[in-house]
Amino acid sequence: MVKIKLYIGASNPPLSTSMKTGDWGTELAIVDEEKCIGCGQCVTFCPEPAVELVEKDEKKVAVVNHDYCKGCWVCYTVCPVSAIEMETKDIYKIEVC
Amino acid sequence: MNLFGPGHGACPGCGFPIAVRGALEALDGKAIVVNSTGCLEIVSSMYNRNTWGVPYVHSLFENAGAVAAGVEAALRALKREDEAHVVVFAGDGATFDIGFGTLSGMMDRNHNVIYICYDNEAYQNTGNQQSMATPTGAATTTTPVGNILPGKVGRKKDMVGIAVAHGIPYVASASIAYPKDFQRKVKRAAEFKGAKYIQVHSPCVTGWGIDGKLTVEVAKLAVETGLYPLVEYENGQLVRVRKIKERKPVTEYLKLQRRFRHLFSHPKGQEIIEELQRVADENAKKYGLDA
Amino acid sequence: MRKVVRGFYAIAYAVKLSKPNVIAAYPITPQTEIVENLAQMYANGDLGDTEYITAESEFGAASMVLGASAAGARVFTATSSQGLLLMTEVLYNAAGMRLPVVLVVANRSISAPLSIWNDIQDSISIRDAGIIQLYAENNQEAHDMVPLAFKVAENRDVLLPFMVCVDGFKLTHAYEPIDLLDQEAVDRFLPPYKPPVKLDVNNPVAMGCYAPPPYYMEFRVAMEYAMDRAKEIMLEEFDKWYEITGRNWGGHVVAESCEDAEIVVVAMGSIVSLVREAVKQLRQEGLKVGLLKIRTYRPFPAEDIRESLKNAQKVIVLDRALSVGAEPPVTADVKSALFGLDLEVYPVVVGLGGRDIPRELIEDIVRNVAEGKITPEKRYEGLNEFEEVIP
Amino acid sequence: MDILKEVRFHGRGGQGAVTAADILAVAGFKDGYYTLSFPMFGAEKRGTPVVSFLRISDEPIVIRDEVKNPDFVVVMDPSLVDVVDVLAGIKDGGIAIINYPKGSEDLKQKLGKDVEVHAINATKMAMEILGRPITNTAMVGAFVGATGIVKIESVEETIMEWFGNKDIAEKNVRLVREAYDHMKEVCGW
Repeated sequence: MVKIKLYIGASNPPLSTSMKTGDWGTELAIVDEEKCIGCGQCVTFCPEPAVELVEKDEKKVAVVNHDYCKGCWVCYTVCPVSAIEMETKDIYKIEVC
Repeated sequence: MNLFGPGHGACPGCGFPIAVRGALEALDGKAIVVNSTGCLEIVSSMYNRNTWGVPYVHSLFENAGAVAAGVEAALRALKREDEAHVVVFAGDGATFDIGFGTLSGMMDRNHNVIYICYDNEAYQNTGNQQSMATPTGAATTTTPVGNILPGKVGRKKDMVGIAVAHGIPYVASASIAYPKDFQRKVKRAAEFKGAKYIQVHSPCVTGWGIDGKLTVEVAKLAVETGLYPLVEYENGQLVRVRKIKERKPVTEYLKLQRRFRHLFSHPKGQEIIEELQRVADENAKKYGLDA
Repeated sequence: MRKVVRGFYAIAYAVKLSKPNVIAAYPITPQTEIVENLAQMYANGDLGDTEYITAESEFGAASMVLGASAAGARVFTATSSQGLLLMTEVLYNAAGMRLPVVLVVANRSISAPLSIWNDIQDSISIRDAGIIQLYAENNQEAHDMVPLAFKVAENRDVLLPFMVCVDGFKLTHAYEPIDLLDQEAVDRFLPPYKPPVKLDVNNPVAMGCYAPPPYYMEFRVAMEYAMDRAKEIMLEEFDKWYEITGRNWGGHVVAESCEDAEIVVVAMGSIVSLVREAVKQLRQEGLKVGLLKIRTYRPFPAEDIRESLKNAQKVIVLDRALSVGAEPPVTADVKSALFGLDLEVYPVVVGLGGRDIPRELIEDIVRNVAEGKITPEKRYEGLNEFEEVIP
Repeated sequence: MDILKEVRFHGRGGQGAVTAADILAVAGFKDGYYTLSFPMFGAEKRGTPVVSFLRISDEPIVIRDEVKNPDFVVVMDPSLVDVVDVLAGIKDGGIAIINYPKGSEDLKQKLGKDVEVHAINATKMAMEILGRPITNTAMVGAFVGATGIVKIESVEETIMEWFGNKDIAEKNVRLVREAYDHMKEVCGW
């Protein structure tokens, strides 16, 4: 038996990120930082949110947090410069003998 | 701290998280959220796994309008009204159907609340049962396709019109395909004192039978066909409409979704498609959608 | 200040003195005049900073006070009968969310057939919700119970809704002298509400979360523990109330003439006074009769009842509600409290839907029990003979 | 008064039968009695026959049911004697005070019951003093004149407090006093 901490009023402390959803899908969004123009469309549309703009080499690029990326393809579809590729996770790359 | 997520359990490609996050960002996180029972609640508010970065309360399926009214009244009574906007997130089932009474009461009393209905056009939380927001011809588990019936019979309820009829200061429709437009509308709503109603079209990948990668495209097509006009009312006057350059035939929207697939083979399918096209045409005429 | 007022005014006035932040209500006979009086006080500017909201339904009213309570406000609503049933889902929810909502129920029967008259079927029907229930014997007690309700409900060790049950019409519409509380006394007893948790942007929490199987049961059992704690806390508050007002309403039960009583009549609400008169009369006739008033119905004071009745031989329970298909509700509770004791319990249903309960009727019941003329089985008194026919 | 006295008032919805009972409850309280007044428990509309009740006693009042066996009956509207059994359940030795223009003898014959019945033309008095046919305060005065169970001074004081408008209050006090004097003389005490 475990001892549970019960917040009265079924109240909950804020913003748990304990549920890592990065293992949900079969694919992951990968950003081609060369092509990325840092427009932020993917950030706006990502439902998780698992994408943010990060300053790299004096330009802003999208960075995907693979702990939470569910591989939904939404960023892929909204990227105006096709800088995002959807890559099959290694575990699903089955080699056929 | 993020305002919403990550770590929630919505399906990959789900539409409403885009709206929820967009709205909270538009308000700079100055929000107390009231949420009706539904998909959003289930994916975000499990005990010990709350993914909200703003104060949040969920009570029942059908009372978000009244709970929000109560929160707002309390803030007024306690002289805390400048602390935050009271924002409701409710699905179409909670808004168009079971919670309609409390929403009407909230709008009638003109509480200072921003009510955002994320409209995925059926009870998606429980597996796609029809609501009054379900469009004509859509197959749901309670309006299934059979030898006789071609999915839902009857039209989608005009909640935007009903909200306008309540005489509240601000009413708008939006779509997750146009997040900047939606965010602007939320900001605009926040400028009015009184009840605000925003209805945001938000695809459900499982219920509609689409792939996550089609979420944005399908939502965009709903707007581009005229089936989901993006309109804005201020103090009862239609003030802004998203114009459509070349309105697309509704079939382009319908053919991408499993819930409408039968329309292309069912004996009554053609009739339904024509009916939906008529709805789109009427919308175009009523709101002057065609650019 | 002693003044002749109507019951509903005495209740509304006590609500005003308790300084709720938000009142939301929907009218229903016979509760209507309570909220009309509050609305008038609001219109006159007599309610201070209180927000008074007219709801679109009882369901909306309950939901609004729930929301306001979650936001940290002291809240009040009132209802009757169908209105209470319409609120029921929200009230269960408020209890589970541990929100100290206070409501007055002007007790009225449940439709069908439609009846606006008094019995206690409405509040009895939601006895399992996790709401504290007190039954007022008279309007003075109803008046006094309101600040008490806030004090107990808002206690950090309780945090449960509190329902003050007042017989519709019989009490609510009676015009009689009442010692109205003054603000100073109420302020001394009831400090402003400091919510232990609330909706607050500076300290965001989520309320009303859903709990999967590893947590749900603990939340429900925690309510049960809170009810248990409320039992003790209420007694302390009853004492403080006595110190401040000089009025002692007793504890969860009040046993009168029970020490040597062979027969004890158990009653709740306004008929208690009537039973007291009957007991006086029967004592004069030489019958060893006592009265047990149940004041607190939830949490159910089983130990107190057992202690009060342990010397009795026969216990008559006057039930003013049915649990159709089972024993009448108060009887069932009393019986479970007395389990194992060597005595007989007589369930007697009286006064449904405003049916008269003459004092003589109560006296006759006791005499018949004393003389062994009736058996300890469910019976209905004051009932006409009838035959069911289908038109 | 050492025992409970019970009074039933008959009027039509809107005529102030409830107010009449209430005024006497307050006046009785001023005299040091326990009092309890309440309307018929129901949903009567304007014009329908209604009743209200008053109990007055030295002891706290515990009976809250409608009065079935009144000591006194007060009837505000002459038309009621034809449509309602106004004397229903009245105790032996009970007194009925009825607004009735044709006099006590005519009334006694019509009611055909062996109880003390007093007619008073309250409508005429009200028309003369108030200019309106509102008879409830007149009947309060008549009741006190016939029974003497509360002090007329207490009633007058209550009426002055009851009405927000001083002019209306004073007119009603005059009306009460006139009905009281009249009835006192009729009853000969």
